[in-house]
Amino acid sequence: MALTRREFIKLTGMGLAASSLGVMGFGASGVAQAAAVRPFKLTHATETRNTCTYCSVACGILIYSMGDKAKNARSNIIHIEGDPDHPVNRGTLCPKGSALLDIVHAPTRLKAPRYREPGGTEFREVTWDFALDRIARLMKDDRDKHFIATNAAGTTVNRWTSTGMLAASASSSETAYLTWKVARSLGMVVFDNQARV
Amino acid sequence: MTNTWQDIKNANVVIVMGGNAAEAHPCGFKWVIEAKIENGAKLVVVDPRFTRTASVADYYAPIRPGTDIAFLSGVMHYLLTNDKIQHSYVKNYTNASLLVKDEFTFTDGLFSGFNDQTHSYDKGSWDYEIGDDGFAKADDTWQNPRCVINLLKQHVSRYTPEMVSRICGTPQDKFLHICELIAGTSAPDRAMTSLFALGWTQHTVGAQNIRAMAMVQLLLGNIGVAGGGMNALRGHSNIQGLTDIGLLSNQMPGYLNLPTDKETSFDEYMKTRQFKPLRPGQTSYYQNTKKMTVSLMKALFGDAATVDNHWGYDLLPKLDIPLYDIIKAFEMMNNGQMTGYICQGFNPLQAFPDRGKIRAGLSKLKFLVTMDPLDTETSRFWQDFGPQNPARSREIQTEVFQLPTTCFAEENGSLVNSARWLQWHWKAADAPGIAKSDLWIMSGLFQRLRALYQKEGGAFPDALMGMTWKYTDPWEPDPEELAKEMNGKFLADVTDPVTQVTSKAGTLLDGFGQLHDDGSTASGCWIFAGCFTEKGNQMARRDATDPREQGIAPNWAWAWPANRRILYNRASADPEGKAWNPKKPVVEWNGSKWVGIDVPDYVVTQKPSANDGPFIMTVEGQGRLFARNLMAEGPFPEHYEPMESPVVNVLHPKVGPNPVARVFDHDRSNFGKPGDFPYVATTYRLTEHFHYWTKHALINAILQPEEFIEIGEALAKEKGIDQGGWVKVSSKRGEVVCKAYVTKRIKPLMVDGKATHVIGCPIHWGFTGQARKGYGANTLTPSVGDANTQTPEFKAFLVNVEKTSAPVG
Amino acid sequence: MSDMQSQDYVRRSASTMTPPSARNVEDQVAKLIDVSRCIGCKACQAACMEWNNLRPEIGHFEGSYENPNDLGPSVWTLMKFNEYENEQGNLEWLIRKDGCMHCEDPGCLKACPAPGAIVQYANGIVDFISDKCIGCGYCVKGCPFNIPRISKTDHKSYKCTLCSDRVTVGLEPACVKACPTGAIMFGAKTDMQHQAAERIVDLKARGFAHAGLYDPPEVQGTHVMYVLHHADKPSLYSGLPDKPHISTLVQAWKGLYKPLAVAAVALAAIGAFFHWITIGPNETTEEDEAEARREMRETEEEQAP
Amino acid sequence: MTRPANTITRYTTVNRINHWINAGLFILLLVSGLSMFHPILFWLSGLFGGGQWARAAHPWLGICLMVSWVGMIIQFWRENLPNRDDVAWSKAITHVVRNDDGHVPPIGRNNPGQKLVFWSMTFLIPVLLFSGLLAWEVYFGKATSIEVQRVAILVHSLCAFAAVLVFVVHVYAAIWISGSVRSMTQGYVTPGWAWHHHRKWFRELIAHRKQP
Repeated sequence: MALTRREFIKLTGMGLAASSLGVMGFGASGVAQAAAVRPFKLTHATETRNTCTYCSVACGILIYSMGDKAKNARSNIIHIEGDPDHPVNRGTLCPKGSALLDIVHAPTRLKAPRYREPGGTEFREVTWDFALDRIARLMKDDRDKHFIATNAAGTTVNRWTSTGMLAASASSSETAYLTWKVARSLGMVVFDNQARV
Repeated sequence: MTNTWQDIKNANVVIVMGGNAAEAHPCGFKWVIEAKIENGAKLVVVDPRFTRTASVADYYAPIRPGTDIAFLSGVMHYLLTNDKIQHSYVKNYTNASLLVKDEFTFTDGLFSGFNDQTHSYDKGSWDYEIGDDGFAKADDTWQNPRCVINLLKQHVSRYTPEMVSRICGTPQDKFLHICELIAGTSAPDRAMTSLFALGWTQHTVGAQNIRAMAMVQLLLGNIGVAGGGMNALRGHSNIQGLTDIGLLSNQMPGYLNLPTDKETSFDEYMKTRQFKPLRPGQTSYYQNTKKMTVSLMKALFGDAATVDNHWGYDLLPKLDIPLYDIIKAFEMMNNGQMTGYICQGFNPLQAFPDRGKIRAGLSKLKFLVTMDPLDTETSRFWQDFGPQNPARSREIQTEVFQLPTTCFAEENGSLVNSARWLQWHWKAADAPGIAKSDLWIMSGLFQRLRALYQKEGGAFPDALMGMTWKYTDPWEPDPEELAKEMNGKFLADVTDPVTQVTSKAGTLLDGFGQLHDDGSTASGCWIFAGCFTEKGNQMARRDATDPREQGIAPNWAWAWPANRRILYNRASADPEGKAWNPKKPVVEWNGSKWVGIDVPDYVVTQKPSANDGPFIMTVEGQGRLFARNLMAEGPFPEHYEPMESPVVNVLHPKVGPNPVARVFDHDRSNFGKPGDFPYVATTYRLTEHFHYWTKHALINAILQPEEFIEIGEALAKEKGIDQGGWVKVSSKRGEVVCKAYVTKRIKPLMVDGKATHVIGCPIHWGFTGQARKGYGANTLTPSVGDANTQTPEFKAFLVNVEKTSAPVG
Repeated sequence: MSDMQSQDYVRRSASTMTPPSARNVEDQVAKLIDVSRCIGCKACQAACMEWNNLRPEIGHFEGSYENPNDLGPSVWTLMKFNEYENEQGNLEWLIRKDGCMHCEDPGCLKACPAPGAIVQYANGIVDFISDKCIGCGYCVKGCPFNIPRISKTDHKSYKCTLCSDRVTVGLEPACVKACPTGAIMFGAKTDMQHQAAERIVDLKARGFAHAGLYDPPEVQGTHVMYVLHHADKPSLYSGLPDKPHISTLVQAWKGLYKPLAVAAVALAAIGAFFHWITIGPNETTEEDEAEARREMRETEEEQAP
Repeated sequence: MTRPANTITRYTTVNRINHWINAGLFILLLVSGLSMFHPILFWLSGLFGGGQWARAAHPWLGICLMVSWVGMIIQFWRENLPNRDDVAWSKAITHVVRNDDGHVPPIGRNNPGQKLVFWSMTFLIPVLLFSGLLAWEVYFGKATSIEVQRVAILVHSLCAFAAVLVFVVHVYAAIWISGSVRSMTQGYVTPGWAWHHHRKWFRELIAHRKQP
């Protein structure tokens, strides 16, 4: 669900002639003038509410994407700025937040699973099935070998200490909860997240 | 954070110590500026460096890294000797009056009960005198020398301004000026807010740093009030959420603990948790622990959790040691005790201390899985990147999987910010290539493992098979379904005994007050109960209305617990229920109930005369100046030197660093001596970057392109180091070659009569991404953590520095 | 995209005609930069690059937080840092956002030889119309603040546009919106002056006796103004000019000299023309030829042996 | 080249080629320079394909002119050295302009007016080149301070103005003194022309004339 509540931005772009923007210093000739300078790039962009991915101030952001989500169009994020309604950031963003567009489109964004075999010097692209099948196999083999069902005193402890996990504290709570369920269902105790740092 | 970001504007004094709010949290810091402009607030910054926060401060004082407890104990000494405490608050809302056992002592740097073989305490004596009625004894007149307040006075009496200056290197006049500014907020209608972050946590005494300031705030009556509080600014966007949901070695959702080997049965487990009040008439909310725990077990295991199997108690793993934290994990890896490691959005090769040890540990794994939107250093630890990552690929036998995930803009879900707000966000575009969500990947692994166990059998599949997984799409559950599961629901028709309203099975819970311990409710994270109710997704609320513009905005998103924005807000009113600060009340007693702009952190109809303390989660109902047995180092904070320190501990030379810090043998031999490494170093973030992510973002790479250290002019001159020239910084664990920023912002500190130089090491550069290649400051840092939390000591260690030339390669 | 349609220009470079100005009562806008609130976070720089799609090269660390190291064709704003030890011996870290000041009397526009390449809108924004820019660099010489930079790729001059594309549709510039501490504000110039006055009262109360507004009259004021703690010494802020003015050399060159020179050349040409029609050509006559022949003959005879 | 008998070579082929290269470059510089000099002349940049082209071409043309002018100096410096006759001729300047040549004393190969043109250009062209280089944004934009560039650009425009005046005088003189243009196009003058305008030169020529 993409909220497009803040439609005034679009309205100002589309129906500018009818609006009263004189306060900002331009009359109706603004459109012509803007066209001469540089077209306002968000006029028909789709707006989506989101939260900045970086720090825990959790600034509200508005993501603008090209395309109206029609069947034949693939959305592409073209601009991100602060959500002026958000009570904490009130539209502002820090240098990281202001540059979110560049992390979304970072050239080092990963696009396909990759695998490096023992002693290998390069990654190679693999299918998801290969990667997940192989990881599940490695996990199960290790778990079956090293799982501790009871301790020396005979107490049931059901823990697995030979494979561990670090969870992502920039993932959503829903992801975190599901991750917790998966890790603990296997008895995993070597389990932490960035809160440890 | 106990308060909200916007609430900072209500402060009269803002103290930033143990953090660098302007640089790490610029958009939150706007409320500090707002406090200055709208409330005439004074901003005080105490930091080893003159930071960008200091650049807008009204008063700045330098401090040697790792000596905050000495500083804050000195502040407490000042407040107590100059009688600058909020008397009524301290008397009524803290445990100042309670009597401590006679056996409790403190001598030569150690509290009673120290065992120097195990480097730990028998904490038996760290408690109150308990009367025959089972309650702690008290002396409201504070005449009894065993009163907490008197023991505290005695404990901090050593921290005179002279001593503070000797230890911290802070000039006495600056220290005293700051004491005066702080003391001004002991007036009932004035408040100070403490903004801190990793500058306090990343020490071997991290938790005690924070405790020291919390005690200052209690003495001043600044907890629970508008513009006050202890505000941990925190790190990642959902670091609060992951803490809340318990993605930590010993945690379960909602701050419930994973059982230990000693808790052999469910009853045993509950016995140590349903805390009975230690003072008459107290709420001690953790009495409800069983309701929370059973509801969690029902959410996790559904029908597999029954009364008969003690709600599936044995389906949970038990811990034999307090923590399998990350330092421990890498110790185990290096000892060949680990096979596999999964790094989901986490880059330990950059983020964890003693990089060489991290690389060696990863090299000993059979397999490593990384799940990340970005090409992380960890996923390429095995690849040769020159001096910045001198790996010998062919000798490393680790199988590595690099799994591409979606990022924030490509998924729905909620994040919990440091003010405990749960905020929902929406997907804006598809992920690049065939990258997948973490939900899809984790579900895929789960389903595959289930299938393998179904087919082949294997070690204890019960928990795996019993884990609830009733999602519309079991291969990629919908975030809303998961949010509802965390919120919780009724599993049976339940009639409320008071209102007589019956809730049908399947109805979503309105709050944790509806939890039951008979298996009729399920809640995956009890503190989140109320976030997604029958009224809809409360986390998606967008009403920014802010009554009296006091920074509460109660209808924006949803805050845990119970949409409460200021924790302990009962303490914002005096014992009679009137606001300490009539201009900025939070909740007040109106004669029949507690009302105000926030959800009361109290039983709404509890009369002030009931004498139920405002800190309803504690057994005393009071804020603790004396921490009983809850801290590893002792009930009072004490100054211990960092593990690597340039000086002896002048208070007790025999007990230098934290006596109960956990140190692995290999790591101990990797600590440097001041003779070889004479300078104090500290690590930190710069505002232009977020950890190790933004070097992948072109704009941020442009804004801070290259690794450097900050060094004072005096030391630079002594060492012949040029502005912008190359230097080699070395510790016992490794070396970094980078540029030097020779600055006036770091000055030598006079510590115990000796000039002590501080070197600042920003942490952001590695060998992947857009910015220039760097060695990473964690090459230098020691592998040792806080004794309570095992948070690594990144903020104070020893290095040497020399002029050099550009690295080759 | 004919910008000549606009009736909102009040100044236009290298134009001898007065621009249309039917709408001459537009509110003047201004950006107010309160350096006492600025934490030097560079959010403005990031937002500027993001909004305007500018990505300069990744540079090096050069002994300061200033990155990139200078303004450039794709660096329209830049935080400048100065570590200053005041009279009391206390350190002040003076951080200033540098960029186009949008002078009321713009030196760049005065110097520009390309008609319409630099314009000033009625709201005060000074904008470069790149399409008309010829890349001569005269604006660089004309600017009292050393702001415009010429691109090595397309040889056009660039600087802050005050996000005229955003302002046109009623939005504040990108840097203003981003600024986390509200150190950058935007609105009607008079409102910004009032805002500044309030800030100056606060700063004076905090011990900055010389706090003041930087709105230099030498260029008839600017549409980017600063609140400075040390308004008596603007140059402390990484070389903000104490008294910025369009260089007298530029004034001389672009002022009286040009019409005088053109007139002089024209006069010379006209003078020549009238010489022609009054005195006429100086022609060689048959008599001259005869004289020449005579002399040649005589010489031949003399030389004959 | 075919030409009438009994004519006198005033400018050799090399002289003429060099001159016209100069003239061409100077005109191109003049046009492109003027287009940037005053808005009412900006339309001249259209002759170069627009302002960008005019701006880009101007400094390169300037360098070419300098090279070309060096050729002029090598060829003509000697005959443009001042001498005693110049004083007398200059004193009679009012007669010169009124075509009252009877009262103008005889002069050698070049009269002081021509010498003035030569030496003015010899001075102005290098100054224009140097000041132009300082203001050449593409290559030297960062080489000097903006203040130096401001001085340079003022000096450049002053010199350009002077050069234009010299150019106007030179062109008009060529038109005014009939036969001059031919001397620079076809290279020869009639003996009468030489006798009339440069009598001393004429006499020198016939004095050293070889027997046919």
